[in-house]
Amino acid sequence: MKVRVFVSLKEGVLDPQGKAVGHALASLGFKNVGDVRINRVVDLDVTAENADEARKEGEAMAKALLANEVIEDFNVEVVA
Amino acid sequence: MKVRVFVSLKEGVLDPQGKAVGHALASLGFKNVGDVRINRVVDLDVTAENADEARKEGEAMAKALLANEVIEDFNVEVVA
Amino acid sequence: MKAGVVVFPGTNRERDMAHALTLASGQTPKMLWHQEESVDGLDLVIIPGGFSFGDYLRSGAMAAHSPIMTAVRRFAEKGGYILGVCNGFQILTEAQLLPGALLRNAGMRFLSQDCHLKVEGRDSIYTKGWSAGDVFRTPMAHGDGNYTASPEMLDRLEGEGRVAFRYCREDGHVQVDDPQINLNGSARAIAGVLSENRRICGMMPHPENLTDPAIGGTDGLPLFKAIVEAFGV
Amino acid sequence: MSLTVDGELARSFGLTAEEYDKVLAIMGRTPSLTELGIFSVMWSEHCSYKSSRKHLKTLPTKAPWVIHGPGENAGVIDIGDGLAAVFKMESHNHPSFIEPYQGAATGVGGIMRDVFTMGARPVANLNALRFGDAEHADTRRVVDGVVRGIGGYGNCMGVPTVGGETNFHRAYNGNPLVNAMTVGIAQKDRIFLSAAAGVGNPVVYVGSKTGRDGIHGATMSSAEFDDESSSKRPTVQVGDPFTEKLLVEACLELMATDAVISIQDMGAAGLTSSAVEMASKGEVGIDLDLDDVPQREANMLAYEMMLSESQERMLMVLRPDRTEQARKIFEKWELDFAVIGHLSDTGRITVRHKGNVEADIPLGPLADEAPIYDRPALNKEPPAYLTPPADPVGIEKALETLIASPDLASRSWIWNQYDSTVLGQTVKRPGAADAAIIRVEGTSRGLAMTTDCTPRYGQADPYVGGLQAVVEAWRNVTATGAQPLAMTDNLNFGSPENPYIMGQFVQAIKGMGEGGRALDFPIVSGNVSLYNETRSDTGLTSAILPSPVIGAVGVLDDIAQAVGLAMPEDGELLLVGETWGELGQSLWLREICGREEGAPPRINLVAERRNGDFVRQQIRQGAIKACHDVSDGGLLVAIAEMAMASGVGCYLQAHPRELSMHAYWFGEDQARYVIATSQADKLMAEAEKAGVPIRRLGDVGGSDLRFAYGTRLDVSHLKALNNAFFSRFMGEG
Ligand SMILES: Nc1ncnc2c1ncn2[C@@H]1O[C@H](COP(=O)(O)OP(=O)(O)O)[C@@H](O)[C@H]1O
Ligand SMILES: [Mg+2]
Repeated sequence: MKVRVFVSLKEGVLDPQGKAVGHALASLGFKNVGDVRINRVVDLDVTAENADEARKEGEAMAKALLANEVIEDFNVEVVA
Repeated sequence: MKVRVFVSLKEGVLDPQGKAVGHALASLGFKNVGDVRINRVVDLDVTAENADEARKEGEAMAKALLANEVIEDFNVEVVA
Repeated sequence: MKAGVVVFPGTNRERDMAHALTLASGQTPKMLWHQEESVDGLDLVIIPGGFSFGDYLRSGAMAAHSPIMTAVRRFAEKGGYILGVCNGFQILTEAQLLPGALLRNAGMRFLSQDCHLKVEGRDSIYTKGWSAGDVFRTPMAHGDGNYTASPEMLDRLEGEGRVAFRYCREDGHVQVDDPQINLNGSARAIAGVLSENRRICGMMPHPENLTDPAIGGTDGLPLFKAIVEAFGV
Repeated sequence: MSLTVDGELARSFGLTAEEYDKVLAIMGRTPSLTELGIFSVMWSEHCSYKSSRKHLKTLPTKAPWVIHGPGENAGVIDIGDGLAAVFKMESHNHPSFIEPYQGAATGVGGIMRDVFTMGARPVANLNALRFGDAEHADTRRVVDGVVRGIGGYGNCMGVPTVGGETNFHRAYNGNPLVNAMTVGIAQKDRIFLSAAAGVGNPVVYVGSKTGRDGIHGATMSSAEFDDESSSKRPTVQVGDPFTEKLLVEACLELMATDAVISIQDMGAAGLTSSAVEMASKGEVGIDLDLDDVPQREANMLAYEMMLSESQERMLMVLRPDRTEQARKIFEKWELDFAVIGHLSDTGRITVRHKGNVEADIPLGPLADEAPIYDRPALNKEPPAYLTPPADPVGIEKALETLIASPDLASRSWIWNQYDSTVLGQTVKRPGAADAAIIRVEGTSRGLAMTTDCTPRYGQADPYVGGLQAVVEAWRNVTATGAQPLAMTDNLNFGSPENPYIMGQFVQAIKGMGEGGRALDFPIVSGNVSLYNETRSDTGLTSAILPSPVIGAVGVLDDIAQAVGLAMPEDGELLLVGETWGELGQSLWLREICGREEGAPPRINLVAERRNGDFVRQQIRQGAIKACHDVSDGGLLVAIAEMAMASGVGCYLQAHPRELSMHAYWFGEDQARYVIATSQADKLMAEAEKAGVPIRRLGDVGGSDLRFAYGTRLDVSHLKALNNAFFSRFMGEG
């Protein structure tokens, strides 16, 4: 099964990459852009009996490694 | 409007990060994990008249900066 | 003093660290491979710089979950002394042995240059080679050194005297919003922090690379001298 | 793939009709697709040196301290204490234009593999970069990616990047140069070579898995850039420095045992060239079974596996009784390890895949009958000596303009992105001295290293271009107090099929050879990069400036003797060497007058050697506190650079009457050094004894440059001008 773990910086944590990209976009002439945030998506092939189990596995992996809960939130989706 | 640009490595392009994370997950005891790919999501606030325009802006930004089309594919979604 | 230097796949400043310790103590530290399951019997565990596991995903993340870190955590719980430099600092925060996290440098570029640090932390073996307020020069070399923590945590660190080092100008002036001084954009210009019991220290710059008179100077040596003094040779 | 192998396909693989006929004759039948692939990469310019070999043979490559000259993965020289320095330079020009980050990164990865393949631990990286016009729209993208890529790979590997050079010129628009050099240290009796031996011995593959990366990279790098290169884009390879770090540690651990008989990195043309080279050098046959090759992707064809340029891989021949021990080492480092074949006595390379023989080629003819060309070479008449124009701006303004210009601006923006201190042995970091210096760990010895080339001189006169690159590299090593020992090179030129470009190539090599012989300075390794041209929409091609880049290595017995640019607080400045005021092809002429004209400065090898030997000897005796060779921008720029490096100023006497003021201060006469000393009288006397021209420049001290003409320039003002270019150019700060 395909599991997608979506990791984003917690609200309130400054995103230096997003900020730099926002700057760069503005200087390229994209004037309609406000806030930019850069997040990470981890796509995993997981062998599991069913979607529920796959999600659980994804959550465990997110907690164990894929996200740093001090600064990041995550969200797990079973895609297929 | 919220525009989400999803950037992933082209098929066949080595993903060193995904490879290392796959290894690490296996050694943490996640035995059911196969291929791992790490992708990037850029979330943007875009001022636009309508969804179509926002998508176009997102596509232009992806081409200009957010994705490296030599090795990456991208996909733009208007989220809200 | 019995010191051990942890080596992960991708660690690359272990020799530099060993060299500095040897210069300060006359003894070579033990190298600890990341798969070892015990660090018992050591006075001090050092996690040196480098790119453990390529620093892929997040700097230090994968190393923080290596087998040896279970032992290091146990060591910490028993009151052990741990120093993490650069990648070592990142690993200690990822392992939550130190508060906060290290984000990408504000300028988005790798920074390799000399910087100046103001010594602030009180009562730690890592800072007592200097007097509070002293300034010393040290190289830095990192891409993710932008320290962040919640405002409450930052206040707490300040209040408890747990900010070990701050980026400053040569004359000691600290200016958080000046990218020429606070080079990587760290919150409150923090370059190093201490644990609650002051036995764990993490810092981004590399004092170990300025300990040899033949290699640019000995500005970083007091850190190592003080450590050695604390434990005896 | 249902491609029909015929002359047309061969042409699309880069083989000419005659070359394809030769293939048919060797095979006695139509080759298979895999066989055609093997011939095409082995006979590519990149692997066969078909246009350059004849001329490379004329280079001086021997000296008592040379252990291995050209022909191995890297050159090896004796540096004393039972140790050897192992070094080479290599280009990644084309990939760095297509994808600057990955192109530069994999270039650095590739050259490090060449060095640790020989059993050396890489201890320093350098690079030589040429970018397009700073005003050109695309240059910023290339600079940004290349610098990040070099840092990204080297920093992660933990190998300090300690030096290099960077120039901008419109001739590199669309065709930047990224030349990377690595220096390693090995025990001199533990050098590993690539010649295979021992029929029946296992052929072992280690490192990363094979994917469909960069197929036909070797032929592509020998093809002119054109609009079609965009369709070739997915062939860009992604570097994995973490895996390479594991690979270097695993290889060095293995090499400490006696398991390795021969070893070869998989660089350009991957498995094909490594297997063919190992077997042909050892005069044995080689049987490969591709089913056992670690693969990253499903359903790869034999053709694809043989031509893949996936990075971070090595091929080795091991002692059979040590194979399990070796496997354990690679397992410890979590790297793939697979026996993929064995050596045979057939003299052929045989490739099996899924039970079929996909290739079966006699190695002798594959190597011996490789095409070799004596391409027609024509020379342009070198330009006449310049009649110097009048000074339109005055020397103060000219100095300000020059040090702020792209080619002379401070490169700290670049080197601050490279870890230059890791390993803890860096004595002179980037910008501190004319050559970088690292300590040889565990000794008091130092290695001095530099890369040099002045392409604008070569454009005017390719012979002088080749010669001057050699003497400048020699001078830069000398200016630290080190003894220059040997060179590596990277010859970047346009298409050898253009007789004028072939002429540039031949002349440059002639100049390099001349310089190397006169200075006892052999060339022990190198790389050739041809077809550096861009074709515009209108079909016109334009070539880069001829760029024979030299990398040099020297030795210092005691690092405590090393000197750099920074002047002490007081003392005197002296100029060693003679000044005629040569403004032809000078930066002054280009930046102040907007002209690129005239003959480049003359080179007198006797003076070079005499002046250099004198300076080195005086440094070693402790008589010189700071030293800088005079090159781009001339005397006043050299002095300003010393002042900026130290924050200390000086008083400068007037120019000699027989020269015009600007010719004296900005002429680029060769064989000169500015030195700071507190023993001026003694030095003057000794120079006279040695027949070395020397003159007093002025007194060190203060915080500005004070001219005898009454004007002054503040050093901090100069520094600000010097530092402004890169951040402005990159739109930062
Ligand atoms: N310009 C040159 N000057 C001297 N030696 C050269 C030059 N070009 C190539 N060589 C030598 O030819 C050999 C093959 O080089 P190359 O094909 O670049 O090696 P690799 O297969 O490692 O890429 C090496 O020993 C190299 O040092
Ligand atoms: Mg090689």
